[in-house]
Amino acid sequence: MNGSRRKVLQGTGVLGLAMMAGLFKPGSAWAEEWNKAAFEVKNSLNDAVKALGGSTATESKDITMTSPDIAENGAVVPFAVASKLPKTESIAILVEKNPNILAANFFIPDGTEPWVNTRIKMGQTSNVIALVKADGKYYYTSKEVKVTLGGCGG
Amino acid sequence: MRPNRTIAAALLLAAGLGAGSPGAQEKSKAIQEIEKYRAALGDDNPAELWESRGEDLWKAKRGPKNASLEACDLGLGPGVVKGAYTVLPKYFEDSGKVEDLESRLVTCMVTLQGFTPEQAKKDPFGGPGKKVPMDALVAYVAAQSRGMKMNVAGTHPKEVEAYEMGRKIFFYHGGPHDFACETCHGADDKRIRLQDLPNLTKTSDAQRAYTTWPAYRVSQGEVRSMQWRLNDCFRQQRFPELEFASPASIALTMFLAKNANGGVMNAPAIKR
Amino acid sequence: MADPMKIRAAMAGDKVEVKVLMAHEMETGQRKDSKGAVIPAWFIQTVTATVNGKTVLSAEWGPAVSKNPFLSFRCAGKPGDKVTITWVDNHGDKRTDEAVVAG
Amino acid sequence: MKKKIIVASALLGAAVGCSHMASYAPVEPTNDQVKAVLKGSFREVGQAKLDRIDQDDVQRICSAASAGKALAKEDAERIEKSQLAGIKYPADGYMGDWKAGEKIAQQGTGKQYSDDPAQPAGGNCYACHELTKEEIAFGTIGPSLRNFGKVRGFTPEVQKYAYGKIYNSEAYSACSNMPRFGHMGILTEKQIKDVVALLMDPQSPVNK
Repeated sequence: MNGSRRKVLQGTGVLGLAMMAGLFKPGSAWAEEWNKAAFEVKNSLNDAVKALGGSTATESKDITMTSPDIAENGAVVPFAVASKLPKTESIAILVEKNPNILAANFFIPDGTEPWVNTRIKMGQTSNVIALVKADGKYYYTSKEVKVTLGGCGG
Repeated sequence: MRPNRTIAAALLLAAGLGAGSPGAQEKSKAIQEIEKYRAALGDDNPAELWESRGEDLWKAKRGPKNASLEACDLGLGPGVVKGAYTVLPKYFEDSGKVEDLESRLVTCMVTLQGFTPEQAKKDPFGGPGKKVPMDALVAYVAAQSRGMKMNVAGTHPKEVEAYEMGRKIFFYHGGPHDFACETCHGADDKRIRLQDLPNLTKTSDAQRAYTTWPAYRVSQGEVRSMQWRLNDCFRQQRFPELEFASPASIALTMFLAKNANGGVMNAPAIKR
Repeated sequence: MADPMKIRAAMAGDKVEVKVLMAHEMETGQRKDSKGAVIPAWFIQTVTATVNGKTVLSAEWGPAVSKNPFLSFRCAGKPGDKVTITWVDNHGDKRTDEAVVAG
Repeated sequence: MKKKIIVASALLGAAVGCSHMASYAPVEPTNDQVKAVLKGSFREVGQAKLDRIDQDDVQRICSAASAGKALAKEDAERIEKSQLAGIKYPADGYMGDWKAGEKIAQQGTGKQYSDDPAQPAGGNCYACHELTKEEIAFGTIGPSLRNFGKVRGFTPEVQKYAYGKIYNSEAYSACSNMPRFGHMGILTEKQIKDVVALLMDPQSPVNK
């Protein structure tokens, strides 16, 4: 663990070097454009799919979303999503009752496993959707995650 | 580590040995899911970000004397960080006081780096958009005791005095709610909402609790020290504000730390 | 300036498993301060991961990703390869860090 | 329990005749000494003034009891009698609105220095008690109150008991962990009636 942990370099230095080496061209190849419209969708899965460039999404058993059914705190809810759909291109996580439904969207190039593990905020108990784009079409699975209250003063 | 008791309870229920109450099955399910939640957070602990910032701060030349903290004696001799958290709080000849890690860091910031005590104690806890040195230093120092056993001496007369004072504070009821530390932490197998409450008068629970602080609190997105833990317990006890590095805070820490002797440090942990 | 990321990269079977912890507030823009004023949104918007210069993952995030984000994924690679992670937030701040795939 | 350990180590010191150990023998600080250290270690913030460290008889006796001195029977009786005598019952019945009571039972804020004193305090019942089937995030410091009225009967006597217990738990069980919600002015008369209704209304989810 320590081996790789300690090999962290100062950010600007690396970025500067990388830029000089022509590895990164800001705003183009190295960073995706941020899809503002998709992140502004309120709470409709369909609207989110449209904002991402699709038409509709079909429920699929080839997507698995791993998370606890009950979160001890909504500020950090762990999710792992895996897709068995051929030609998986992207994996998104959506929380229906958050102010904006889309939480995160991951783009999976060839050679990378169609699996991501991350942590999401949930304002309250909600349906959570894993949305996968595979071979140009959208598929999803969903589950309810309960968010509980805690503590003695809150 | 943490789940043993609840998992055992869940297994009993699963085997049909549990109580017949209709709520029992749901209860165990809720707790099992909370255990899954805790397990999913696992070892990927943002406290590492504090640890590395703390290491940089420990070595950085700061303050009016432009000195680092590397010569600070945390109880095992100047500059010894490894294992230091396991022997604190401790009586220090140079200051003539019993000090926990945080108050000892204040002493070193004053003596080595030339800060005033007020400067060294200012902003002891971070918050949204506010990074403070103390949290990071505490995370770094505590992490260097990971895997080591708590070993607080508590034999010097001042240490004995602090322990006895801490013990009485633990049982001191006051405020509009009549709460003492003991109200929540004096009996076995209790929960507040869904959070397990360690019985801090019992060795195994005291060890389990003490050895997981400091901790990254996911509810706050911050690494919290034992000083913060006590400060916020008293807030919820409806007491006035416990002052950072105050005699009562150090006495109580002495009581809790010594009761945890033999427990294996696993901090900074990650918690709700 | 933003603190460095913590990046761990190690072989998991024939893939490289990458785990990243990033230091960022991920402020939602929904919260109010003690005086009732809205705290402006401040969050990482894009993340890019490369191995030896080739993109292995990219992501777009909203403010619903947790504070001090954690991300894990599995990509092609071998021990000694250089993993580089870059994030850019809505203020235009950037951070890039590297790690070498452990054997 | 701790008390026993301390006594044992003191005895050991004496038996071995180890003089320096005897000189380090722990001396339990007096309540006044503890109070002085606390007063010097806390600062007033918002509504939480330093007088919150001053103890009434109940708090003083119960602190000594929880620290190892067994609660004397006379003390327990004296506490229960004096506290019972101080309960002020409402003139117009014990029952309020269970829906308002449920909100009070859920709310954990109130009386902390971080709370706005202009806002009503909560009862935070769920922190310690199971109440309704729907709320799974309940604590276990106090007993389950599921089906409180159904089990005990929906009678005025039980309503009165519930009101009194919430108003001043010490009147029924000296050194109880439960706050004295009415006596200490945490909840208003109306709020306590709402919580009584949560426990005692046949339509309340507590009794469903």
